[in-house]
Amino acid sequence: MGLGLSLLYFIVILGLGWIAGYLPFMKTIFGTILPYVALLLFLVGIIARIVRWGRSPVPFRITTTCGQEKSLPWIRQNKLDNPSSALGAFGRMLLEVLFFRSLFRNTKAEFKDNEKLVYSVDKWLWFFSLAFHWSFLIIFLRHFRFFTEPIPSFVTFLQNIDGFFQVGLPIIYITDVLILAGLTYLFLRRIFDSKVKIISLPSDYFPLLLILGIAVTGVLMRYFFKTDLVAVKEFTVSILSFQPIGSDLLAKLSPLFIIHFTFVCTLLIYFPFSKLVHLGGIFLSPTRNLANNNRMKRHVNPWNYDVPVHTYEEYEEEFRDKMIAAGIPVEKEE
Amino acid sequence: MKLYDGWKIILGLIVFVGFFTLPIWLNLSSAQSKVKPQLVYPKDAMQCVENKDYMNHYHMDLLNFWRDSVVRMNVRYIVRNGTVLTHNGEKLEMSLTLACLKCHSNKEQFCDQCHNYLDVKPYCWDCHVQPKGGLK
Amino acid sequence: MSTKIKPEELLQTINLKPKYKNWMEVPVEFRKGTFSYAGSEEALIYLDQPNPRKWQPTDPDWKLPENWQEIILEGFRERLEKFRSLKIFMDICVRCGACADKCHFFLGSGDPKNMPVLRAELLRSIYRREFTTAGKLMGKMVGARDLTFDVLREWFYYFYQCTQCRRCSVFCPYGIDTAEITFLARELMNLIGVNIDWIMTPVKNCYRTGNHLGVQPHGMKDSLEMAAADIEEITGIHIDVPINKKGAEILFVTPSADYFATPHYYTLMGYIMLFHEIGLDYTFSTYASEGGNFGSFVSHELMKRLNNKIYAEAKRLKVKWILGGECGHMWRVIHQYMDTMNGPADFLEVPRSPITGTVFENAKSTKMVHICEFTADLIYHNKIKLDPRRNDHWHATFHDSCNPSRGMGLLEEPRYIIKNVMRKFTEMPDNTIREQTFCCGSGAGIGTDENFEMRMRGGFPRANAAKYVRDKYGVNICLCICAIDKANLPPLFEFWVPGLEVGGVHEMVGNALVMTGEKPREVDLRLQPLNIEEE
Amino acid sequence: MIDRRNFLKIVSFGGGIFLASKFTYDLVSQSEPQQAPITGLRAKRWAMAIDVQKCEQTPNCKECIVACHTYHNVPEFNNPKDEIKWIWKDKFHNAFVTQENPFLPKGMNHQTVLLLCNHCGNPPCTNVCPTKATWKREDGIVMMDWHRCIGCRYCVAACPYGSRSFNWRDPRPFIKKQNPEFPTRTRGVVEKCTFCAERLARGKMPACVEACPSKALIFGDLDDPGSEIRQVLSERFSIRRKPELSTSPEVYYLV
Repeated sequence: MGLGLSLLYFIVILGLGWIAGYLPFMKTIFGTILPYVALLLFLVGIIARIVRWGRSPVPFRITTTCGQEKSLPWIRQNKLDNPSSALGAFGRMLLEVLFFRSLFRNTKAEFKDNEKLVYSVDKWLWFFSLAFHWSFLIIFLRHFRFFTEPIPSFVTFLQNIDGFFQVGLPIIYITDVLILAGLTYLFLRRIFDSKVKIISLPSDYFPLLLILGIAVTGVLMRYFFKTDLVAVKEFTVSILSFQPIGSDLLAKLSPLFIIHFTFVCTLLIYFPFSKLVHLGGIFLSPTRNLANNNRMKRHVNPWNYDVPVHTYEEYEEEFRDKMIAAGIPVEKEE
Repeated sequence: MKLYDGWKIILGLIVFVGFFTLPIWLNLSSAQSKVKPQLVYPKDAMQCVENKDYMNHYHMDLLNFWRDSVVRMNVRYIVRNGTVLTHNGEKLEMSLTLACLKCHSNKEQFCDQCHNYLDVKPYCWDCHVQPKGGLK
Repeated sequence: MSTKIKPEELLQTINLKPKYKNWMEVPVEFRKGTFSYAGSEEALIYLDQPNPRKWQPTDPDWKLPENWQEIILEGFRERLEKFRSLKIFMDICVRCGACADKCHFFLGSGDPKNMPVLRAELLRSIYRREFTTAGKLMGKMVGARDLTFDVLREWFYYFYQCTQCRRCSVFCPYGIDTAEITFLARELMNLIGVNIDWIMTPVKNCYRTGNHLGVQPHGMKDSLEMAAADIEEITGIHIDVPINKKGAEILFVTPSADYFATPHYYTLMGYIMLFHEIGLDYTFSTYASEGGNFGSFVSHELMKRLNNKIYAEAKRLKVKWILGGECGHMWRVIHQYMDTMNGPADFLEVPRSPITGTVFENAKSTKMVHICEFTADLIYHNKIKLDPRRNDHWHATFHDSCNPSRGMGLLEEPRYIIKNVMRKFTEMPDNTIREQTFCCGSGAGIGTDENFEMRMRGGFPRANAAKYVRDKYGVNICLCICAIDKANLPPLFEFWVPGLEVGGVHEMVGNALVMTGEKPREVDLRLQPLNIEEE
Repeated sequence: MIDRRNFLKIVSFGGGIFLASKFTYDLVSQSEPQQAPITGLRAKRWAMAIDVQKCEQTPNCKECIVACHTYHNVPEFNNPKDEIKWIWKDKFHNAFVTQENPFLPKGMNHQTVLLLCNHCGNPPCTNVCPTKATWKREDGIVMMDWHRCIGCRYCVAACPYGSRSFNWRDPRPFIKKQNPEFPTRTRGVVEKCTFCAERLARGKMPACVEACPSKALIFGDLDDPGSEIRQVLSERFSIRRKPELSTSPEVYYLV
């Protein structure tokens, strides 16, 4: 059910952007009001979501341990997968956020001869999702060349790295290739891997389509149907420095750019209300971001409350005779 | 309203918001954000080989095509309607330095205007010699 | 056994590439052999739990309270405010599917709803409907649905088909812990009296008599004395086992199955022999006679109520610190919950081995040490004499129990002991041990006879790995440090890997331990003749 | 004649990119560049003959080298390790290693000969190039496209004549007098003599040929029976460098 519905949503947004590219009235709205609405909803939405998480405590320290604990001094602790210090937990998080360490462990289970289960290394999901996420980040940072004047020096640096192979003119960015490959892989496995197909919801296909839409329109503009980049930059800088945007400037923006822009705004709006909040959630995951020092350091549950217990006195009361008969010491000999 | 692990979460949020609004702060803190490219077009020059709109969007494709045409196909001269274009009596080659720069002789006021504005650093000049500045 | 299904037939039914069906429209079917009976009225009344009544999951009417949906949703809301983990796990799953083929129940059943992601979606779909704007507005389009009786039936079936082993959590890029989700889902169901008897009756027993089996103090004493008598028969050494001894240095707490069940019982003998040999000043307790905690399979509250007695007894007996026996979920509770729930244990001292002088820094707050940490330390300091040849009739492999491996990280200590007390030891394949270990298939309170088929399915990946080392290396015993494993691996292996025995690590210690003044050993703790292989 | 199909053969690597840009070019541009003629001097098999005897008469003459290196912006590092050379001189016994014998006329072994790329009929360097940055043109010239060179130096290893030089350093500071009509190279690129392909296209003879005061260099089309080079080769004995390697060098030495 998921794919058709998300395709429909995607096409509606594509259509809106397309029409806006040709209708001056809509173009004005999409070019002047939409970005502010999107930016505001994005920031406020994410903050609200994270604050909502933050308002719930972490009552117990429930780290998932993936290696040897700290115990006797002569047993080697796995300090990253089973950290006992805040520093170790920080290292674990860093590897998790930057390199998707847990996903790197991924295996594939299959039946052999219809009777044996065998496990094989399966790093494709890790590779393509890492490629996708890193590319997305680098592409976002590269776009600072359209966002600010003067351009920060890291942008030039990133562009040089990204265009390292100097193939083509304009130089083909490695991240452009990787993000398309990554998204395609992530999308296709949702359709062809029966397990993943079953669990996929419209809200799984939609963001993939949306980001694919952004990437494809971007690639089209860079390599094929070129747009007036000076006008684009004047436009974005005007938005980001709260300067009015003239209709003559809007007129210079190509429909393809308006589609690209509409997709981006949609993504910003959609972000805080979807699974995409895993961006922030990963940092708060209590099985990963805590040290496994439970027996060393007391963890306090802020809502700890008293529960009815069966006290020793009540216990002895019930079994005293039998205990005395069996010669087990008791508190009250009667 | 109690926020558990408050300072860590707030710090994280500040970093996040700061990061995403960085362009805004950079633009607001710089007067240069209003500066736009000012191109100086050559006077008394011949008409360009393609129209202005095309050159604005696709000059890199044209140059790329020229490059492959000259180096790989050994086809050198710019032909329009079956005849080789000339400039001051000389046949015009498909060449950045021998054609484009004949008219657009001031790179700083022409090429660099947009290229710097958009952080485009073509590596043409690593080998091809600038008309005025000479070798870097 | 309630069902007579054969291993080959069972294998035929597993398809790891399930056909696509909209899972929300596939109703749950309570098939004999795949679910557990409902919690007894009596147990619920004794424990003062909600909605005690006679009912079974197969009944068309579960006799739920009128406003059961309200109760669950209110409970849900409350838990969202109490547990950040729940909020995060509900919000951030991207359904990447990395967890799908990591679950032993999925691998043994091919049922898509046994993929951890979909198990969590059972709860998540309700969460979206009730607690998110998108779910309220868009319903099914964003994977939201109403809490209906069918959904509840699904919850019951599948959340009692999760052993909280956390294997999926190891592979999840966000560390989403299905055990935590199952914890809270079971807690929600418990609010309206939906639970299973194999959990609720042991909880009742434990609350009343101090242990799950309902062993009363004199019965426990009989059992310990019987163990001592067996030891005397084998070694010629007479041992008086201390019980409820005030002022002892150490309180020893072990799962109650050790007192009676086999092969647990041999492990108990091992403990008693070891403690006697090193002259440990310790005591058993009849009140805190249970290390395990079936309360942790239903709710945080029951967990806390059962766990309370360990510290209370330690305080009453004025011991210095606590030593814990071989058990799985017991250690999850002790390691991750006890100090927070019932601490601080400031009346105890930081554990220090009276034999070696080692201070157990890693237990300096909770003050409870794992027997494997304790014994490994003894061996490392050469404080006990061992003759590993006495275990030559065994070729062992080691099964990491879920909780000590993924909820604690106790991996090397038992291996160190095993390698010192026996000569033949072979690991199972890498993807099935340590933090990637497979559950026995019956943890978290679902090891019931009526659930036999599902247990065999869930235990299949473990048995599959054990079969590999049995066939390839001639392994004939699988050692473990968990009472539930010791109870469930024997029928599992009988089903999948006939001939493979199950034992505890300290049973092997007992065999190898050279005791002062002992007579020459002719049999092991199982009274089987020794078969020492000369070099 | 290079038609579109042959052209596609040449650009196997990176062809897609080229086509993409060409696609946009065609899309918007009105011009028809692929129909433009190949201009200038044309041949089917360019070759050069070097009159060693004439050369020998002025042993210190370097006109050809200076002309070539100045025209092509070849840097001068004054350091044999980094040296870039398109055309250079070396001793006979170095140039014609296998044609040495103990009974050669006196002084022959110490005589210097002019060396350059042989533009082999069967060039080993072009086969090894992974990007087709160097290839053999239909007119016999072993051509280089520096835009595409990735500096792997396979060609340097493949050439048995040492005709290819690699830019270990940025050449620009070491160019004495720049010729703005010809590009320089950058660090990481291989270069060599191209028989002045760019001059031929403009109807001019190679720079070295033009600069030689004693007309010792004869350049022409071997496929043209009436050409000067054919004539001189039919009249005088000539040798080639390492012919036993079956590379068929197209530079002939008149001895």
